[in-house]
Amino acid sequence: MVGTGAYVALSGVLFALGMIGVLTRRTAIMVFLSVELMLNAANLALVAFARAWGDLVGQTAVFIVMTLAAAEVAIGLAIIVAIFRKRETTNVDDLAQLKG
Amino acid sequence: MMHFMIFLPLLAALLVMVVPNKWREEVAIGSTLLTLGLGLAIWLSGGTGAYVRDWVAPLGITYSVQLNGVSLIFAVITAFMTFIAALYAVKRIPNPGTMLGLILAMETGLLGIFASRDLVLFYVFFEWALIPALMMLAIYGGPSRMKALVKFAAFTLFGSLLMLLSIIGVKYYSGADTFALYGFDVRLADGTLRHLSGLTERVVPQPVQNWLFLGFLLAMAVKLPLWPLHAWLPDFHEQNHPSGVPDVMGTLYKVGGYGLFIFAMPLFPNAMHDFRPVLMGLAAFTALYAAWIAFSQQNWKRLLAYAGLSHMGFVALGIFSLNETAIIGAMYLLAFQNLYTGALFLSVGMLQERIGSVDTRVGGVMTQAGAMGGLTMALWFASIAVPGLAGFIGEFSVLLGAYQVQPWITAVAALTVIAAAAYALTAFQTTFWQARPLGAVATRDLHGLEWFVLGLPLALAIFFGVYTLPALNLIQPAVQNVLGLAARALGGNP
Amino acid sequence: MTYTLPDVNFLPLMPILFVLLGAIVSTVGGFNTSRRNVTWFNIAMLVLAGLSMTSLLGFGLWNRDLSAFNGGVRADNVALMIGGVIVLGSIMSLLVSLDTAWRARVSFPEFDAMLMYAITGCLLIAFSGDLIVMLIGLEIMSLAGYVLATLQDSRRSEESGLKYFLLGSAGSAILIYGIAFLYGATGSFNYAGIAGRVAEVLNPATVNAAADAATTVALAPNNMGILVAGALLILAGFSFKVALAPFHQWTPDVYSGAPTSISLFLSTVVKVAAFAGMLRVFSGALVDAPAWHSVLQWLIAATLIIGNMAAYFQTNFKRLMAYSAIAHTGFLAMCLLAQPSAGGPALVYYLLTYTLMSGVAFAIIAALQRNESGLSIGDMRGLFYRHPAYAVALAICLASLAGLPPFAGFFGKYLAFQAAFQNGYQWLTVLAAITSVISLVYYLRPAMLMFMPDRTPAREYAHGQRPPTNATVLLGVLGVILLGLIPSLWYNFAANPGIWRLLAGIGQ
Amino acid sequence: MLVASLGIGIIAVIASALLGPKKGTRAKLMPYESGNDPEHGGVGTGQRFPVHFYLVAMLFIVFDIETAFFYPLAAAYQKLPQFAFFEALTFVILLLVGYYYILKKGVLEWR
Amino acid sequence: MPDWLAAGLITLLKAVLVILGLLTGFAYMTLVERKLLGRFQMRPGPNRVGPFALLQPVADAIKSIFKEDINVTMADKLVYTIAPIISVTFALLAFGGIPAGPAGSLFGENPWVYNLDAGILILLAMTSMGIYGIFLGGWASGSKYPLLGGLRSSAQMISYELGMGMSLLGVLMMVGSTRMTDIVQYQAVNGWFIFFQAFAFILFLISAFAETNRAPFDLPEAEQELVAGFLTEYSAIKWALYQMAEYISMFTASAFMTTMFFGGWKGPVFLEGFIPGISDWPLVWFIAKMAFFIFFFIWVKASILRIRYDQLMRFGWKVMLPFALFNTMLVAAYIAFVGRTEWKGGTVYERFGLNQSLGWWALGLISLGLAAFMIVRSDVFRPWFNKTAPVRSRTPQVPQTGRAGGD
Repeated sequence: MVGTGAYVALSGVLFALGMIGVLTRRTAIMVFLSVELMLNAANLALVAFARAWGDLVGQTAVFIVMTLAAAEVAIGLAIIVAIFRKRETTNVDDLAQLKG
Repeated sequence: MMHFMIFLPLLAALLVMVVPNKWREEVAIGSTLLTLGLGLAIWLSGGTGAYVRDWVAPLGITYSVQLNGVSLIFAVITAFMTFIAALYAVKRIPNPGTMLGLILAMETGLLGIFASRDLVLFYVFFEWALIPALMMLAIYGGPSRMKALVKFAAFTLFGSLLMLLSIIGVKYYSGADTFALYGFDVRLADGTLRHLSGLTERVVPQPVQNWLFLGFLLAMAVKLPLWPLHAWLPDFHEQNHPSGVPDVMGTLYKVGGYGLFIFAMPLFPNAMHDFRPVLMGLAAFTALYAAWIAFSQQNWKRLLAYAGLSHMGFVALGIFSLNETAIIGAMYLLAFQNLYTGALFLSVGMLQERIGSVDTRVGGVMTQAGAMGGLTMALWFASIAVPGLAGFIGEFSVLLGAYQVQPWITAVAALTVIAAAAYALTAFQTTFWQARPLGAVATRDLHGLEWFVLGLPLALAIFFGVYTLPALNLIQPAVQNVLGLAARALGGNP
Repeated sequence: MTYTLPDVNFLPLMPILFVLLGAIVSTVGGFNTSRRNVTWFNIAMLVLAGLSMTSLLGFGLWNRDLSAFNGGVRADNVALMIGGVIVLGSIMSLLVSLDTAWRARVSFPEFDAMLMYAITGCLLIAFSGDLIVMLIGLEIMSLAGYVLATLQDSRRSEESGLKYFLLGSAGSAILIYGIAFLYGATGSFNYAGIAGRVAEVLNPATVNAAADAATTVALAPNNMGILVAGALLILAGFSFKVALAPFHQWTPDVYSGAPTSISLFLSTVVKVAAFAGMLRVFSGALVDAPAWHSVLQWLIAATLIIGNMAAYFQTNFKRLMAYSAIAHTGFLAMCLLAQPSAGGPALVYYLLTYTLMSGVAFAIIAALQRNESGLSIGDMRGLFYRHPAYAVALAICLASLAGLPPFAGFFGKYLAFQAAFQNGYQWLTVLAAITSVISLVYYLRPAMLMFMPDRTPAREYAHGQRPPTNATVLLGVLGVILLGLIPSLWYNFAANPGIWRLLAGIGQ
Repeated sequence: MLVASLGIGIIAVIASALLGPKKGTRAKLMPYESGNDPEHGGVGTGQRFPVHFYLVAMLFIVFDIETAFFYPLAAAYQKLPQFAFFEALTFVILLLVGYYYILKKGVLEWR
Repeated sequence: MPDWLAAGLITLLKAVLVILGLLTGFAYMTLVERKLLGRFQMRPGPNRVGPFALLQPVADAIKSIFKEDINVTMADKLVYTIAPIISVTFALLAFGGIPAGPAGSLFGENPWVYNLDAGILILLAMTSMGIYGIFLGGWASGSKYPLLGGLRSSAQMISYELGMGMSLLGVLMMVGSTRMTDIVQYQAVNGWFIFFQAFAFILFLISAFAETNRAPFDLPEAEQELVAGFLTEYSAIKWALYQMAEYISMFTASAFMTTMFFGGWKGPVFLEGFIPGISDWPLVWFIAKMAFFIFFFIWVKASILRIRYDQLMRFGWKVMLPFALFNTMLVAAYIAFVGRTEWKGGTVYERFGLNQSLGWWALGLISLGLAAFMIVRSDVFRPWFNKTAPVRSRTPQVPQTGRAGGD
């Protein structure tokens, strides 16, 4: 049986990858996918910890997180599509209407 | 009666905003007069006792006010000068509704500053008075007022926010129950009396006390003002409305000396004692430096600003010397310089009304407006401490007291008296005497109200220059009391 | 295994249910009636929710400290007070939207629906007794917020929506990961449970062997590390939500890009709710967890400097308000550094005043702007002579934002400073004081410009003054003045230390 | 299973790739557009299609998650007390609110 | 040889067996279909290659392998190649989870490749993975018709997946497990679900047709509108793979329906009277039932016309989904109230003293009635999906200049 540490480490790697993706990728879709990756890393960690503590609460939490992810997908795609149909790009750098 | 005196002007201000235009003047003048009357009544009754109420109980913030001693004098003189200023504003400014309202609103702030015996309350009034001053500048100011305005506000807030921190610190480190200066008893629900200790009953330990004092000092030094925090002053006065009305209020707003006296001295005695030489040096330098700068000014308002700054140097010198005589003198000076400095600002206003500029080099006004020249001259004499006028008493006793503490610094400061004579007389001479430039418009002399506006302060200046007793009766015990508190604190923390 | 029902009790949820009802009605009924009716109905629902949180009505929740669903939902006084602030801000934004939404081309029932859903989420955060509930509330709020920011069919708002969405979702991802770690470290999602376990983790001597000793031991070596990591991750996630530097980049773009009545909502209600979450988690669950204080103080310092500096250079008033929102985040977060009994009341008080102040400011922008890009500061010159009432109101609110007494903003700042000062963060308070001098300057510039007479023709929308907006402004200004003169009105409710002890989970 | 079934597909493809003839002409390799030359070039370049498909996708995501919530409930349903039914009912009612909305919005209309 | 390796090898062996079986099945099913269609349409059908055209499939296979495999220039080569593989892979994978007989009935081994306690979920997941194959294929062809075809079919499949998933919920509630063997056992004890869940079965049947892109829902290959849908650019073996996937998923669907509603591998128990143990013969019953359903598929293809796409979608969203949901809640309510109502001292079950199944008959009747209603009075809800309802315009009315705030 693999130890909790291994799972957590794996989830950490996934999370780091997602973070890097968010920071470096320039396409809205890719950033968004990275976010999803982070969410799933969180799910993995939750399940691992739930097993370590031997209770089910963590797994129900995973369910909820999955739902949240789905909702985010729905809304995020809507926004991205809306923008894409206005201007043929989803590149974050091209969104320069609002100057910081 | 006291609360009425404090808040009457604010009510009047709100009233002025609502009543129809033609009554505004009457309302304003009446209320200022009433305030002054109240002040005098309190003076005759020898001051009021302390009045304490909870304001924000959980935080130990109280509404505790008292008008006696020094505070009373300041309050009365503030009321008086506000009255004068309002008079002149009514005469000079077309449709003065807003200006009057602001003056009144500011008067409340000032009276509150002098009356409050609670640090947070003091802070509140202190900031409250700032807002009308800013508004006056914004609405009636000159072309480059925004710069002056931002400068003024930034300096003030910079000081006062640090003061806020040290206020928080004083209560926190001294462990007092309230922010009130003097403790008081509250009747609990079960009827028993419980004593809530005030700040003066605790002592802030060193070295924290030094830091807190510095925070407090910053705010006060801005408001004194003390070099190098005086930069806002000349611009403020220069950009204000040419009729010196807002300047009068600004002069009254220079409460730094008072704040140091009433709060810093009892709360931070060790710190003040430690910093005494530095501060005295700074004060003396301020006085001399201001006088020197004033010498080279060609704008009456800047000139007066620097003159006032130089006076403040004296005041600071007196306070920092921690010597009874000097402090009494400082308070005396601080109180009465309002009279003649304010009056001088007003006279500048009249001058500007007549010749359309505040330049110090229009010659020969004297030839056509003799009375105005004379009164201005007299006021100048008061300002440069000619014996027999109020200014002399203050400056002399400051020097006298300070000399016993720091002879050399005092000697340097003493030079200011000469410098003052120099700048004052030069400016006066180039304006009023000398040859009248050809083709200049004829200048009317004083008439009616203006006599009153310049004459009354002068009269008072002369009166208190000759017969100081009534003022001293109020000042001396207060000073002794404060010094006593300071001494106890010193004793409590050797 | 046996299935035991949680203690089901919908009474503590009553305010939330009111709001939810409004949301559903505006979702479904939007097809049958006009948007105006829907909005009025929602306002009524919000008022009901607000009343139900007081003790005025018979069924009021005040002082009853109810909890339900195994402590998942807790209607203690803290929740009620913050909920009151949320409801107030929401009412303000709805009123303003009545006037300005049709100009912003967002005047359809979905607007109300989304707003109400967002409010539901906000309240859920405030009422949460449990990380999961908090998370759900947060997500409902954020998702609805993304939609709101994108609702207007314009490039500006879509862009702001996308930025908000990308950064916001990244923030929630981090937050969720942090929650996972917290669960891993403490084995509980409940605030009280976490607080208790944190104590055990800190001094393992008190670990009772009976309670799943095996797992505790299994996790013991990295327990502390996981705990700290979780706390910091959650901190980062929340920093996204409340816009603490360096996670604040989305804020100015979103607030200035979204329609103004929505910026009002986002910058007040949403921020309040996020702070409620922070209060619950950091002052409640993690109150004696290590390491996050020291990180938070640096975040605050950065926020204060960046927010105020950036605001100083703005030329558009709406954008200035956005940056000032960041700056105020810094001041607000100072309260979290203190002990709950000191910081909590300060935070609650400051949140209320902040909502009122910036609510009024945004309301006036919304009323007077020509288009959704807001007012440029130059255009405000001489406003006093065109819209005197608005000018005075705005001046009062700006003075209050700058922290000038006798307005409420001063006491808010004072309390925040005191809270941080008394917990040994003097340097931070000094920094805050200096930065708030800067803030004074940039608040002062528009405030004073309004009173300077000028001859140029008006550049703002002429017909801005409408009854609902006036009501909002009046409400805000009265609140600011009253709370400034008599802080006890609101502060005394919060000052009772008992409720904060409960917050810290000790009362459980 | 996975191995085997993957194997089949791959083997088949490779086999035909090896064995099948390779005689490509331009016309033959051109995408079929009823004989016309294609207007736009290849994958991902400006292939626009009705937004309606996005809507269906989103609806599917949401509703499918709802279904996913139903499965554990269903599996455990008989062991649960009667209260579970009301829980499910609340859930379904909320679901129907959304359903009603999209229905009235005409998302389900195809033209 | 360590037994984990043995187990692994055996599993692999079984997998290969199943796959080979499926492939042959697919090959000969094409033949059967063509012959049947021929019969349906009164023509001989294939009869050239070998006796009864038995070698026809072989010929087809060889042809499709040796045929030129065209890679369209504008296609995304990798995805274009992978898509059919994905499609066929998951089609095959899905089948492996279905139990073809009681444990250990296959020469001492279990007649299934894997048997998870989330079996149904896995199976649904696998079948929906097929969508990827189709959509990617359509997208990667870099051409209009395939793209639209792919979109259409994926939209269709996901739409009907909801109905499919929800129609099963009733069964799950009654069984209380998602493991297929459990379900079969339960039916063995309590009777087939077709009796209790006729309504659900009909819903599921329709969804299954849509899922497998069979007539009347074979929109993806609607020649009239879309050439050949996502298959337009495909040829040779890749095309064959897609066909394979389609037919195999048809097998799967049949097997699934068998398992869920028709008692799986168990034969009807009353036959025990004639031949003892007949109802436990492994595979036989299973294959028989499957064969029936496959015939049903072909039958429908031969007899029912293809429906319009908008009708299809509307039907899926406006009829299937609500009905499935309704059915679910019906079962839930039944269990919650009837099952637990006190009646003459004790719940209904206890009152009848027998196993729960007797509690189901009432539900079965209701469900049957619903099914009958759905078929007979179909005109009641035909308008829901057969004509377009007026759509409310989305954008709000922006008032002209200056007017006070309207909506």
